Amino acid sequence: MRLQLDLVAVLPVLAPVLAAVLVLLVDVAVPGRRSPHLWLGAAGLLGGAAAALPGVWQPAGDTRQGLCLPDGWCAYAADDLTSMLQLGALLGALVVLVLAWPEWSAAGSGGGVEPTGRAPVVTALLLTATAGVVAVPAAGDLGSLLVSLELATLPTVVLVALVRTTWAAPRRARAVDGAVALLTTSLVSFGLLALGAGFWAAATGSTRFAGAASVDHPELLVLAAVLLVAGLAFKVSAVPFHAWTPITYAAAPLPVTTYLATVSKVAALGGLVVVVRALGTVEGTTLLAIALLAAASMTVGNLVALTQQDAVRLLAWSTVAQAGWVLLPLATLSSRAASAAGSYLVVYLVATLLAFVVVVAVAGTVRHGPVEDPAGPAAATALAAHRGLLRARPLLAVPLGLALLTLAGLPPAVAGVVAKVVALRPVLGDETWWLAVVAALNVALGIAVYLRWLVVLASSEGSPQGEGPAAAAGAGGDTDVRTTVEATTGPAVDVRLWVLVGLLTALLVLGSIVPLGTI
Amino acid sequence: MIRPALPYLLVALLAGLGAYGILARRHAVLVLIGVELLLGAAGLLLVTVAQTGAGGDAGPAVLTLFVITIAAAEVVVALAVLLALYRARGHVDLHAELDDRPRGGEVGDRA
Amino acid sequence: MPDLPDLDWSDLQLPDVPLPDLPMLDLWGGPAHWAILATLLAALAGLGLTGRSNRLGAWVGVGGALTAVVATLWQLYTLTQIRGSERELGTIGGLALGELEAPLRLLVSWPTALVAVTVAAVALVVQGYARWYLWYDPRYRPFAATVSLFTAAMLLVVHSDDLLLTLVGWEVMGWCSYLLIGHQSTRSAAARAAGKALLVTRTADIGFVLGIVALATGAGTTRTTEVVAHWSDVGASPTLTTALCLLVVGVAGKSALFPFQDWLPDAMEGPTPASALIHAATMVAAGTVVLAQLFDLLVLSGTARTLLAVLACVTMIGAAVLAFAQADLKRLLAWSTVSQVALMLAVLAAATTVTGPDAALQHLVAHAWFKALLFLTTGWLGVLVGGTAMAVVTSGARRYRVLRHRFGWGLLALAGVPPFVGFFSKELILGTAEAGSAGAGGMASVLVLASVGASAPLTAAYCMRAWLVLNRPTAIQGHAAAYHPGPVDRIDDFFDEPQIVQEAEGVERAEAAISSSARMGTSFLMLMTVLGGLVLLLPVWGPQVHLDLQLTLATLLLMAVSALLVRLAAGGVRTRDAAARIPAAASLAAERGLYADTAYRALVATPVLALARAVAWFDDQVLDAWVRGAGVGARLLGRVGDLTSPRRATPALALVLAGVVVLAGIGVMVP
Amino acid sequence: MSGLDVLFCAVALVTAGSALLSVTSRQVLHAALWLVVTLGGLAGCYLVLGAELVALVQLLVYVGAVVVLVLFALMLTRSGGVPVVTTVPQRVAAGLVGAGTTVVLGGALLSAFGWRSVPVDGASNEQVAATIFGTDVWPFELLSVLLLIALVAAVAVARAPVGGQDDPSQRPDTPPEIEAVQGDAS
Amino acid sequence: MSGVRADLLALVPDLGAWWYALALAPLLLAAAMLLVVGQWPTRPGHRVVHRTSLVAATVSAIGVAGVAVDRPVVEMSWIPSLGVWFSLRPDGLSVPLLLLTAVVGVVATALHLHPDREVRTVAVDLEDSDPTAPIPVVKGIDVPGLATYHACLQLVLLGALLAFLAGDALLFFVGFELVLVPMWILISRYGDPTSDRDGAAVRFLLVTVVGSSLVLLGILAVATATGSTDLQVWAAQGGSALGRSSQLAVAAALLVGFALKVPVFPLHTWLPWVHATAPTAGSVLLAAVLLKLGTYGMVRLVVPVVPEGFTAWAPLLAGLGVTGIVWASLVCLVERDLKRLIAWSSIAHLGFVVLGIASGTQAGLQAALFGNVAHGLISALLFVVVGGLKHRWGGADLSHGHAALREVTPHLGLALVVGMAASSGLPGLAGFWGEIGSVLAAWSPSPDRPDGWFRGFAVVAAVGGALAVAYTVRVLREVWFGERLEPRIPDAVLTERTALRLLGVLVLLLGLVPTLLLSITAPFVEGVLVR
Repeated sequence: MRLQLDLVAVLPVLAPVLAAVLVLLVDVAVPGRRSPHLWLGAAGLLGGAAAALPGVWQPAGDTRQGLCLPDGWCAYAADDLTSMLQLGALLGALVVLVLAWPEWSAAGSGGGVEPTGRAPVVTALLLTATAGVVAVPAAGDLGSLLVSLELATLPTVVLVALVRTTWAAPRRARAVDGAVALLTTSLVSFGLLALGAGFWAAATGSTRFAGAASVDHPELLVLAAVLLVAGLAFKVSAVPFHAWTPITYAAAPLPVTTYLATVSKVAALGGLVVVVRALGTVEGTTLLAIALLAAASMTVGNLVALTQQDAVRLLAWSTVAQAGWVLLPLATLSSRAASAAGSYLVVYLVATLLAFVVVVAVAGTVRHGPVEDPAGPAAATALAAHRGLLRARPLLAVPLGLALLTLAGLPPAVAGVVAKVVALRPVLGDETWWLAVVAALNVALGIAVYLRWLVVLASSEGSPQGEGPAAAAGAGGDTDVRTTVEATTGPAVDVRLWVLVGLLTALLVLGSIVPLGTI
Repeated sequence: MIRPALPYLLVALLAGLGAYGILARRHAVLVLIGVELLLGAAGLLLVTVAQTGAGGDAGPAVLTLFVITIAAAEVVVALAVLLALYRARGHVDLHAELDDRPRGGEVGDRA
Repeated sequence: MPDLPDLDWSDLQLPDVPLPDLPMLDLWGGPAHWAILATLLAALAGLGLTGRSNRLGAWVGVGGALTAVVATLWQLYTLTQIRGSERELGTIGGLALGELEAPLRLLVSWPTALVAVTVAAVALVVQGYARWYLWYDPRYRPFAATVSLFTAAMLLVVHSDDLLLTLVGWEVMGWCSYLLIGHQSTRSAAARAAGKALLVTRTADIGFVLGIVALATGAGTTRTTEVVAHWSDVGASPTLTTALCLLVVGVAGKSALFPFQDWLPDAMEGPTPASALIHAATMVAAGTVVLAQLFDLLVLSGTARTLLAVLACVTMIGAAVLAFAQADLKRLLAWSTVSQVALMLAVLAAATTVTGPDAALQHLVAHAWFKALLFLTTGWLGVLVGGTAMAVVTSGARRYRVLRHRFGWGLLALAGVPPFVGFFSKELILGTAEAGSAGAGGMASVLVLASVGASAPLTAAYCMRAWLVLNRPTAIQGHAAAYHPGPVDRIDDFFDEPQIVQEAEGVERAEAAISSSARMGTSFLMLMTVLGGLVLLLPVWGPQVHLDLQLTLATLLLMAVSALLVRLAAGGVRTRDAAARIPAAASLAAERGLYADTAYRALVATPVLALARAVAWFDDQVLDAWVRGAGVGARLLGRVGDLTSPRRATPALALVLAGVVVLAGIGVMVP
Repeated sequence: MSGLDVLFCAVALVTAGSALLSVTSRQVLHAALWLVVTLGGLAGCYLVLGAELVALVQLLVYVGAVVVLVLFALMLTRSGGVPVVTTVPQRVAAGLVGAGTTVVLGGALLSAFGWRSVPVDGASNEQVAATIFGTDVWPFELLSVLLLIALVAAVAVARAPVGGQDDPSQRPDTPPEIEAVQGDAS
Repeated sequence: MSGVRADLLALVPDLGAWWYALALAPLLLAAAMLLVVGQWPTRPGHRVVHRTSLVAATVSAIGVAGVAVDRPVVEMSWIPSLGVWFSLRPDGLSVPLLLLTAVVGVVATALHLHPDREVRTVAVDLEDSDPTAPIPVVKGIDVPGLATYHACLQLVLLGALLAFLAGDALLFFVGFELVLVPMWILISRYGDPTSDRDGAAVRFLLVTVVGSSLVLLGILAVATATGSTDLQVWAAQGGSALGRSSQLAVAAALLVGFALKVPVFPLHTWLPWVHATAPTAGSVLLAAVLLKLGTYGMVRLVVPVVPEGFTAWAPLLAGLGVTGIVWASLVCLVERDLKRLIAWSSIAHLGFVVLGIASGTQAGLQAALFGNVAHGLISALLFVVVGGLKHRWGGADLSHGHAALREVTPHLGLALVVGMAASSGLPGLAGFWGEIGSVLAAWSPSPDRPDGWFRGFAVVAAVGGALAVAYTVRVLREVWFGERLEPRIPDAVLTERTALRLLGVLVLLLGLVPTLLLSITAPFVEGVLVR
């Protein structure tokens, strides 16, 4: 059996991997440098994105294949949906890289090199994780899926823990806590995934996804699917596999949180899409599990998000809720459902990235205030820090508002509306009314969630809404006001952030005028 | 000839014990042991399938090898993180609180 | 009883007069259009265009009414030129209501044309009179506009050949009466009376609306003639009976039949011209017109007829009795209106297909003349003596001689004394009722006959009483100072703005204070109380009534006796008021309409308000509580979720594993 | 029951027993050692099932590498500073979940495959090798990247100043951090 | 007559699809401009802002009129992957509502926004009031955020026009939702500060969103079944693509969704609060335009699309409708806040509309469509009056002592009388035809409806009509009648007078010549119900 290598097709994965290896090599060769690694990383991600780009426009049904056997099976196959996901992941990772740039290229305490040689390591971690993410949706067999998924997960655990040494010690310790939360969940989930793979093999007698048209043991296949979904669902933060999400999001550095909230999801969804497509070829299987996960995720996520007082935590729970939306179409196990979920994810990706970029920007302005914040690290990302943002910094507030409206699915952010439409359509085609009604109620609930934030954005400063989010920072009630006041006159936002905000906003606006619909 | 039911039973048992181990232990390393049991169960399942039901396909067997290797990689990172945890907190207790969010406090504004 | 010659009504009728051949003008629309539109446009223009000029407002109002009079007269003429004496007209075109035809057409026949003339003429007189009466009123213009609108609405009802159009006119009249009664809106009594009038009539209109709806939908059209044709084909049916009973209820409301009677006396809070308009020719009589239009159906339903007869008879007698006991001349007239309108409706209940409904319309026309006269004269007197309470108007007709004939003729007509118009119409009614009770009229006719017979002496009694009071010789006036007429403003010219104020001194000057047009109007009405009889004798009316001269004589005798009794009772009373003999408690109860108002409150207003409060409470505390609760509940759940979401690794893992077990279990169990 | 069955039962009993002990033992070190036995037993199972290569890798990687790592970790963390035993309710709950897992998985497997005997016809070692380096070269290469990055990551994390008790700044002799704020873009 | 009409119509230039540009572009441009302008360091004066907005609305109204006459059709592929077309296709159903939106838009933008005023907490004491005290200003003045306010008005209009024009279900939905955010801003930022405006705004948004997501469900279910989102296709198929149970479910989702918007009892509790809180122009738009989206949706998306499902739910819908009539009218008898009272009366009127729709006959549908437009005009009129009064009084509480309107502000008083009369169904004004038509239709519903029930509903509706007169009498007696002259308040200013005249004339015109409107809607209704 001769394997047909086709490295060009695999380039979206290879480019970041090569960049990662180069980064490590450059570090060995020229230790102590910081920026070159980041530039290399950016180049690798861009290269991957460029390689994935042609796949987006290939006609439906075509795939870019690599590593194929003569019998037609390929270990790597990327159709248009997969390519879109890959492109999203790579560009998302690039955004994260830009977001993390100042931090990762900064000197350690005392002005010297970080003791760990942090810049190359984190860059390499980011690149390999992204490579894993990119590889997942193209996986053609269980082995590729398991390995690439682990490749996408393990580096992120470490990324959470590897924070700047200039941070306060308790804050760094918290980052480790966050890493532990993610680690334990990912370990257990991998166990489930492995079990699922075993059941899959037991049910179909094969480890490949294609060609499972008939199975001897459909109930085993369902079990396998449940286990695989469970193993993947932790990554997409679906209830009940979501518990790590708020802990880790709040603990990790913001760029890493951004990565977890966006790029990581692509891996999870990619895996789900692979599984669902493989299941879809099998007659007469349904997956109630996904429907339950979707319903539980959006309900729990929205309800809890309703009470959050911190932007990052709110986004964490909103991620949980959005996971439900991503899963929603998959409950019908059709290939249309897969593209629906993919399309939703892309919109979610852009909106969440934009929201995080703005949160980072706002936190940056708060951070530079001369007042040392006794309220603790939460103050910079507290919702209260966004009070009056619409007046103070409309150019940040409007994009953020647009992102939130997209997540909520309210016009003028038509992109969000269309995404919701896309996600709901398969469910209604299937006439799963209970799920549809739960989803519909969650639209409203979701809007309530994002509305709280919008209210804070739009509220005028010093308005007597004392009992609102202003009290978020607990003891630091007075400080809030001060820091917010600083924000109005605070330092300028980094040009890189402006570029990101501009680009992502343009994407959302474009998506609202000419919505993509399904991929 | 062999009855695959036997290894399958062992798979179920190991998985159950693994789940129990994960949930019943506080020490992080012991939780890791539970995970290893879970992975062992998966491996056994794959091997059993490879030897009794795959019709000579080497896929499941190879997958076992991959699982074992991934597990190794995981353990490496896991132990490193646990060490970091130990250095940071002085314990590897998974019952310790990982989250510092405030308890109680203001309920958000109206819905 | 001596044997008297048999006499049919047709024997009395005037011979056909050859009319000159006038050129038929080819105008846009028909005269009915012109009459209705002129008044309607006068109303709109009066509100919108006249600015601050009362004179312009008066021009517009009077002009509208005048156009209507001319148009309706012209309509009479055109009817003579048309074979079949009916004329159909379209209006705004049919409503596109799908299955339901709503052509919105008008139909003119002789009786309706005559009623229309009467309405227009009374309206014209009222417009002219109002210009004088409300000379200093800052809101004369809205008043005139409202009167115009009122006229338009009544003309619409009269001409309508469509149930929807009838309803339009019907409801508009209700609203106009509200505005007219509440004209002096700074007075809370006026506000209350206005609201009461509207509410009571509108409540009864529920029945009217539903009756119309039932009739129209059953026939698939709202066109009255077709509705009548359809239901006549169907014959008596429960639906028809229900619909007609509902209609009767609605009519009872507008016509102030029992139990809706109490709004009408209160409506005296309105300015006198408004009272004259409402009571004489328009609103209260509208029910008669409508039921006459639907007469062919009414005779089909014994239940509805009986209902109508009972309500009308109770009202007829009761109102006549109450009228006798009123301590205010205007209220006396109001109750007399209630009684007389009941009379009109009663005859509809008593009539059969043989006699036809025309007697009711004839009485309507007759009543319009003399009641308008009485009201306007009373208003005039009220202006002169500063009130209309019996004690105040005592000797009014003596002191102001110009009023004497007006009052006298009006009261005589009201009492039905020959040769006044009231006599003819009352005889017609008696004849119709008798024909009914002798023929196919059944119980209803008998009841009506008895009641009409009983009401005649009662009417004579209160007329006598009023006359005695009004005509009391001034010589026996004990304390003239109390009744000394105050300064009366003098109005020189109808076409003037109200700027010249001259004090009138002495009775003659005071009499002259009325404007010439108002005076002319009342004179015209006075004339009509006599000549009106001729109108009733026109050969265009169609009642085939047999006149029982014995009955006529008996009635007249009874009337004379009751008048005599009243005269006797009045003797010895200083104000010559026979009602003073009535015990104080009874008199008070009568003045208050037998406490009907209290009953309305207790039986309708209070329960409805209590229900409203309960509903408001329920809405806020129960329905809305669910919504509020949803918000609070969501936040509470979120709070709970936040507090219970794991902070530690183990519970997080427990969630994962338990979740998988549950999902896997479901996956395995549910295929 | 064939001989293989009996043999498998024996090995399986050892494996299951040691697994039970490894999750119930109150001594951390004992638990780790029981894990060694379990993993070894698993390797035995693989052998009985005829998968020699897998069994060997299991022994090498797991018993050889993983367990050693675990033991090192245990030594470095000195018993972890935590009580091993959790509360009874938690253990009961854990037992329920474990039992549930066993029942669901076992039930599904048994109902699917029944109690019949089948021939052992696994792939030969050559086939496995060919698959690893031929067909499955893609995951294999990815795996290599994974191992590489796991090593780099582990070293980085192990060396990172993680704050908390480990942090020099927490000791009384060092001055407090100046820029004591949370991390994000600057 | 028809010749004159044809000649007049021939004068209208045939701009085709450019009419849409004229109708929609001014709103969009003005909204964008005003939003940007609001952030400039040197803001333009309030007159500039107000006039820009007014001109945009007027030009748009002209465009809408052109659309109504020409009825050009625009079809562009919008979201190809979902088969969604950007199709604008006005017909007999939407044209009246488009015109209504245009007129109300002009009125709403013409009205002045007033700054938050000090709350008059205690009842006015006659003893202290000084007749010579200056009358509070009601002319337009510079209010912070005026540009944003007008921008929101434009966006609301834009969304409503889009929804009414849409020939595609999803486009309708987008328009339907587009109005929410600007409306939310209008209420929460410019609403009555004494009435928890944030809460009201959030309640409005959430309730509407719950409804609209249910609507979305229904739309998507039909879309997947028919494979199209084209409303014409849907109407043509008439539900043949869906089974009975699906029709039931779809109809239920859509009806509940739209019932929340309309609102139909018992989903109405949000409306009074929101109305009482919203600024005058917001109330006007809400009552005259936004609520219409609900009824429009029922007629557009339910009646022709899932006829079987609608038939099944119609009795319940009608029952709730008439319950709403009586319920709301009863509350009006005891409601103390005038603005809330008007809002309640809206619920009652929309009950008639719903009853008409539910009757399933052409008469009912015609009456409902008529009532819909009539209510739009009447409620706009009433809210202009009451909004102005609330501003002048410093609150809309009826129990405070107010000068009799008839004495001190004859213009406002007359407008109130006309509005209340129309609202209580006085013939000759617009409200009558819709109500009587609904009762007529309910008495003889379509043959597949239980006519016993519907007759009962007709009776209840008729009783509700009488209750409407009762609360009208109450309002007029408390506000219009009376002899109090203090505290003096200024009469309607020019913008208000113009707006009131415009609306009043339209109310009168529709009342006198209902065929104007009925003839526009008739072809559509026949198309829907004759099959």
